[in-house]
Amino acid sequence: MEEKRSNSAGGVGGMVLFALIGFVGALVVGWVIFPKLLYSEKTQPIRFSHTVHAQLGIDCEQCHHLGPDGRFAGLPTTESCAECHGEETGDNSPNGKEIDKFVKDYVKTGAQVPWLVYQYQPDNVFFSHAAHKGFECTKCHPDVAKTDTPPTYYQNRVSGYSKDTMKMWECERCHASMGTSNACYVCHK
Amino acid sequence: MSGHSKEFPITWGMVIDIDKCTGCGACMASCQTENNIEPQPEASNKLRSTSWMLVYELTNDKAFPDHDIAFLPRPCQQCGNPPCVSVCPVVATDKNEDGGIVSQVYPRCIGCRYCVAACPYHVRYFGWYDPVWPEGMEKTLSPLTSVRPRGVVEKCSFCHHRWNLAKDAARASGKNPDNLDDGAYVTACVQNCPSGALSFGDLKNPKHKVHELIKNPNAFRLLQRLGTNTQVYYISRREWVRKLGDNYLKSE
Amino acid sequence: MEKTWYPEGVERCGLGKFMGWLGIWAVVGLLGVLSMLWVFYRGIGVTGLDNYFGFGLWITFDLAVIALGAGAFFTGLIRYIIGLDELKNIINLTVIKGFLCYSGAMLILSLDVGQPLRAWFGYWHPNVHSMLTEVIFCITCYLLVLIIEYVPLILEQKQLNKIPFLHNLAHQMHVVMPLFAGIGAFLSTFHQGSLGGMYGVMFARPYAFREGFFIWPWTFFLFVLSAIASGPCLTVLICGFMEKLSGRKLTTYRIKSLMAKIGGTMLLIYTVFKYLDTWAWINGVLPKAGLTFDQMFYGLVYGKWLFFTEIVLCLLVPVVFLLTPLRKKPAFMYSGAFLACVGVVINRYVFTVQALAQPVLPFTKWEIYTPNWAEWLTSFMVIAYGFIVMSLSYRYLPIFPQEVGLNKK
Amino acid sequence: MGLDRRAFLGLVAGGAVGTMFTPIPWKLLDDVSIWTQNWSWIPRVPKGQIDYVTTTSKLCPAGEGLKIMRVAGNPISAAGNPDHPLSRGGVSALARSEVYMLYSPARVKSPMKKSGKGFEPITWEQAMLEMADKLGAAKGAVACVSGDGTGTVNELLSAFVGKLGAAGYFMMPSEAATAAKAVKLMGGKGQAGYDFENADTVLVLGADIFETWGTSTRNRKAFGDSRPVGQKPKSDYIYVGPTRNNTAAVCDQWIPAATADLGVVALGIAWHLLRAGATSAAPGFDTFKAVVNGGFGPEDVKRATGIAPEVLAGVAKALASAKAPLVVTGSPCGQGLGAAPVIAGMSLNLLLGRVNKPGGVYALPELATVVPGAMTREAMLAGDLPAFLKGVADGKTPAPKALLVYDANPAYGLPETATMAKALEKIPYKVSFSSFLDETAAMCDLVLPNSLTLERYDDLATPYGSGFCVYSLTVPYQKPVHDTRTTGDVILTLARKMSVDLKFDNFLQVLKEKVATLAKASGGFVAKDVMPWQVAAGKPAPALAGGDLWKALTSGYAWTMVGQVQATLGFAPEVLAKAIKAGKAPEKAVVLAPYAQLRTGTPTTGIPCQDLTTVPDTELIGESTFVRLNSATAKALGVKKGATVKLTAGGASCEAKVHIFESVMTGVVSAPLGFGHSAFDVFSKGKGANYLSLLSVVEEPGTGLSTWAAADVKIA
Repeated sequence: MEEKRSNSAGGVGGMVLFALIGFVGALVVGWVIFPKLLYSEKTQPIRFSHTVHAQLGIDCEQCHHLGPDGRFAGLPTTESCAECHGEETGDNSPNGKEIDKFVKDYVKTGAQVPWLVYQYQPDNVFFSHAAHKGFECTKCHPDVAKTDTPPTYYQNRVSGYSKDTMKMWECERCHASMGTSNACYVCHK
Repeated sequence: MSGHSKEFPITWGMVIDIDKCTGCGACMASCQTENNIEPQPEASNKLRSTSWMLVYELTNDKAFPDHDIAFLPRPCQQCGNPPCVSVCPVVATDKNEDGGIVSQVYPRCIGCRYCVAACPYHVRYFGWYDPVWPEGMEKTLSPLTSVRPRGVVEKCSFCHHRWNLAKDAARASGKNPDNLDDGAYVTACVQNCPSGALSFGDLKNPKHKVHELIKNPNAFRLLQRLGTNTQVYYISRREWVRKLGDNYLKSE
Repeated sequence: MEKTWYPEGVERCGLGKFMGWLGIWAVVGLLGVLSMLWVFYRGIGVTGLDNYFGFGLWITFDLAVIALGAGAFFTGLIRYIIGLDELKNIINLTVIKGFLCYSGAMLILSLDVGQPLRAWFGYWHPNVHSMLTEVIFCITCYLLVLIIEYVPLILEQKQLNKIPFLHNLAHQMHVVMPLFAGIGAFLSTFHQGSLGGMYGVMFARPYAFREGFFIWPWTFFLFVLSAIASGPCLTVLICGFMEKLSGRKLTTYRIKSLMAKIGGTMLLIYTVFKYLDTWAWINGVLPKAGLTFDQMFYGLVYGKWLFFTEIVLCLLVPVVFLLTPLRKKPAFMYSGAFLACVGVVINRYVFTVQALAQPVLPFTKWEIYTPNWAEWLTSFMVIAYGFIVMSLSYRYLPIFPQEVGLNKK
Repeated sequence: MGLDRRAFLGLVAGGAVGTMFTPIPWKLLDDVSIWTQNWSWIPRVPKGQIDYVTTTSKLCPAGEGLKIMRVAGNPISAAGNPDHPLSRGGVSALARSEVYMLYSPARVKSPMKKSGKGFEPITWEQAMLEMADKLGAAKGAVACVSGDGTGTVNELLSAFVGKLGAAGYFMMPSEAATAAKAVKLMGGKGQAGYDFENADTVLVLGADIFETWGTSTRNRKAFGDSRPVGQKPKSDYIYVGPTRNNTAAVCDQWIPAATADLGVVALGIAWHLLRAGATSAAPGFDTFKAVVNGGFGPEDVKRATGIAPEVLAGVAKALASAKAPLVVTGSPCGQGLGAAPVIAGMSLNLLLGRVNKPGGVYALPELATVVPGAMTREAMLAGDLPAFLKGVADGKTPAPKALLVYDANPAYGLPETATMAKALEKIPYKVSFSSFLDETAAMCDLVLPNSLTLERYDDLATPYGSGFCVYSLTVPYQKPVHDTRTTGDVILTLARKMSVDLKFDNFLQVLKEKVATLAKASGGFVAKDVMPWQVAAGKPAPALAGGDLWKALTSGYAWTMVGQVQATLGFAPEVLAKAIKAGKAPEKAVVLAPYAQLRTGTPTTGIPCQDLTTVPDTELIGESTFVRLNSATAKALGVKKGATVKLTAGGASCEAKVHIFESVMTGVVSAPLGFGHSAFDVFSKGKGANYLSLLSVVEEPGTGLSTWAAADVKIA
């Protein structure tokens, strides 16, 4: 034992040094590597360009609107997209190809596009868009209107949620500041 | 300790006319699908099956031909002073909302079942297993109630998601979501009861008919002497039925 | 080789025999582990619990084990705080017993909770009004205290103690032990009480409900008293059992007798309050709820015999056995201690199960609860775990300071 | 610089401490708990816009209009349609099942052909070819059993079978058939309709009007309306029957009487009414009076039924003094009652002058048929299936060469189940159109699954019990979940293949023609703001708006008509004299009095999985069903609560557990129907016993009708 000690980097001092290395190493792993490992990256099934549509003068509400019962219709259905994109264009530009992909894979098959929604709340949350009508959409949603390529979707490998899913404390903070009730059943179902 | 009742400006309540209940089970069947409770092959075993709404058969305990029966549908009584809320270690159940509905938040619940033990009405159910639907039937799940994993406690919520819907509808049509018309928000059991035995509304709103009904001399509540101060009222013209709503000493 | 690990100057049975003994318990433990894994995999549905009996054998087991494990904090309190130095000869045993009881209880609790991965919500989202929150706080903290108390014992193992660092650590830990004994006593008193409080606050369950003092129902105090009465009794029983098993004297009869006397004294105090409480329950709580004493009992499993066994056979009788000269006779001392322990188990059982079985709604009926294999096997697993750890501790750790002296040939 | 133990310890300790200052433990702790609310094996709920569409229940015999909630176009749940006169927002547990039953594990997922003991899936084309071949060979001896009492598909089936050469067209036994027979024997015409909405005193003889009898949901709505919550009831309901069943539980009075004595009780009441001066111009009154006075005096009735004279006098008084009394007769178990008790009950309506009056009984006209060669409902109801099958089993009647089974499960849902199964075995070629793999389908050579309510066009015309003519449509809102087809279409395709002319190309055309015929009928209107009972009570009927009746009907509204066929109803005293005798109550063993409830489904649906929850533990536990008897009966039999007993009758036996229930007459054992399936799925199969099998078919004297509503049983 005595011999070993003399071989080492100098007793307690070495221990402290290594402790420091361990400490810093852990910080690096925890703050830099871990977050990268925690999320998987996903891209949208169709590279939908909001800018193109916005430039055509299409209002957000034309596709994302409240239903008559005050419930949010969410994303447009394949059928409503097909009102404009019913047929393949044969256009060889990147946008044209993407449209043709959409027509071929979804319009022709009648399937709905499995869009990845950055903000979806879990099933146990009841979110009313009607109750939040007064706010700008971008208060909570990423401002996709200015994106040509939809942002990457980060999925938490453990919880399965989108990285952008609003956490409860964020909802609560705003409710508190607005004087709105934070009772459980205001949001949970 | 027994604590005290909070007051809420809106107090949703149910009035159940026992004399009109035929015990058919439409309320229970309505509840099961409204609230995404899985079909249970051993559902008649009441000790293990989940039924937020449960119809009890009451008898006057006399022999034929003096025997009489009545059916008592039992949703969560939404106590004003809930025995279950104060015991929850993690605030998974609470009574803190306008409307006075005792909430149960599944993602918070740790499944200790202390609330199950505390509730004398047996309205609280535990998820003994993960819920399973026959293949494809999950397509008929209601979007308005979340599916619970195993290991958490669940109970009748007065279909509070329907309240949220009604508030949304009121907002969409420019009405006041905090002053709903009578009938704008009713639970699934109330809606579907063919006999009209169940009424629902804001007990404090004079425009709602339950406001008057609870003042009926034949109205009573379950286990009132325990101080639970429930928001579910029962009505029966039969004295023996009313007497079964609580425990009484021989001298009383 | 293995012998060099024994504490200084003691004899132990052969290794083969010891391994055989451990093997038996390992089999029991293994069965328990398998059923535990099954419970984690499938859910609590595999038990005999149901919507009427959300609490059953597991909770009864936890409460009983925690009450009986109370010997640790109470003995520690008397030894370190009050300063009854004699108890140093048995304190180690009580610490290990306490550790086993609490860690075992935690194990069972993690099974009993429907969503064990969320158990930490008790800290992060606590409901300060819930007695259970207090229990969660205190039990986990107290388990830490017990670990801190147990660690120096391990470090005192002959071979480990040769390492200067560990030797010093053990020494330092011993120095601060009174502090931990104090913290332990505080925590333990509180959660013993809160466990009782858990039942006492159920105001819609007349079987369990009790009026009380400030925020604490009477059951709070009764549970504390019954725990500190039965805890020392179990220590005595364990010590006696170990002596019987090993054929060696581990402490003097005087120490055991002292422990039994402490237990008996507490039992007497408990008895007085329990009788007062029962009287108040029969004449206060029950009539207020519109119920009678007779309505609290049903059939054989929920019969009055349980009630009388608990409050006569397991209170009055052991008080006499433990506090009169009868205690001098081992038969009386041990049977007194045993009855006291049985009494506390019955008490925890009826508060857990009978309180739930008793139909409060007039149109419901008594339901019977039968624990099934999943609950039994996991409970036995904890017992097996206790036997194994206790056996190892006895074999390799210097638990009993008097052992060497008492067994000189 | 080597990594010795100390350094290693330092590294680990530093790392551990450092980790505590990173998100790793805390984020993972949080994410793991979030994971527990997001387990991949727990189904997600659907997302999308919610909307509501309307249709009509075909699974539930009460015929409720339904309001279907959909999410993103997919049906989610069924509720009552407030605009439909047979629902008014109410729904039975069975009708509530319409959506999830789409995914019932018991569904037949494609056409199937018998292969050995099991089935093998085949294509529709193969199935059609085979069937055309087999039916072609069976020409002249093709029989059909239908369980759909209200659908126009019966017209297609009967015309098809008729043109192939019918060996018989039979409806599954129902209250409707019994009532039709009674009306016929009384010289009347049309379907008896009961105007509960306008009645103020209702005497119910046996009929479980709030469960299985007729338009039970509508009946309950009417009952509920006459009893505003918290107020004095505006109606008086009296129930006569062997048990205080769900109907009797809410009635103001229950008069215990054995099922076999219902006719005696009716005539006993008639005696009191006659004494009080009741009279009638209806044919046969004098003879009727003589029959009643001759054998149904208070003492006779008391001797036969045990009912005290003052009880019946009280009932007679209540009826006579009421503004709008109504007498309803039916079987406590929804089937098997003779026509004579119905005639006896109807004669009370005659005595009280309640025929074709608001709040009374209407003789409702049948809606015109549209398929050439189709049978009328009256003609279909005349068939006596149990008698026919019994004849086949005994070899007295030649077995048909082929049998088509539509919406029916005769292998389970008939009395003397063993005999009926034997008869079915004798039929060489059987085809079932069942949506579910029921007991009968399991015996068939070919199963051609019908699409379910939400997957098909269909219709509902005046279910028995309705107080008015009513017609509503079933509209598909879901692509067939499995490879199923609407049977109406299948029959039309088959007919074309076999060169049988049925005029139509597809079933939708048939329905459109039916609706077009209705649009032409006078007096009909779409029930929206004005309901038919209001019209009966005097409110003017609105005109049939616009003429686009199809559109109104596909929007969930019902076409209704208040009217009656002109035919004089007589007392049929000679039938009563033969069939009803107030003898001395024989010293019987014990009488089995079954009861049925919608929550256990119908023989064709099995127990809907979610409705199993509504079954109490005093009816079913594990694999045992309970029979109910009162403590006096139990004592006499020496059986105890919870004991397992064997019920034996007519050569068959069933097991049961004993439930002591004091609201059963002494000497009666009450048993639930709807259990004891040997087919369907885990929610039905093997649950309890089918007590129908204990009931023997007996021919009713004077009417010749098969009856089986009660049977003597041995219990041990």
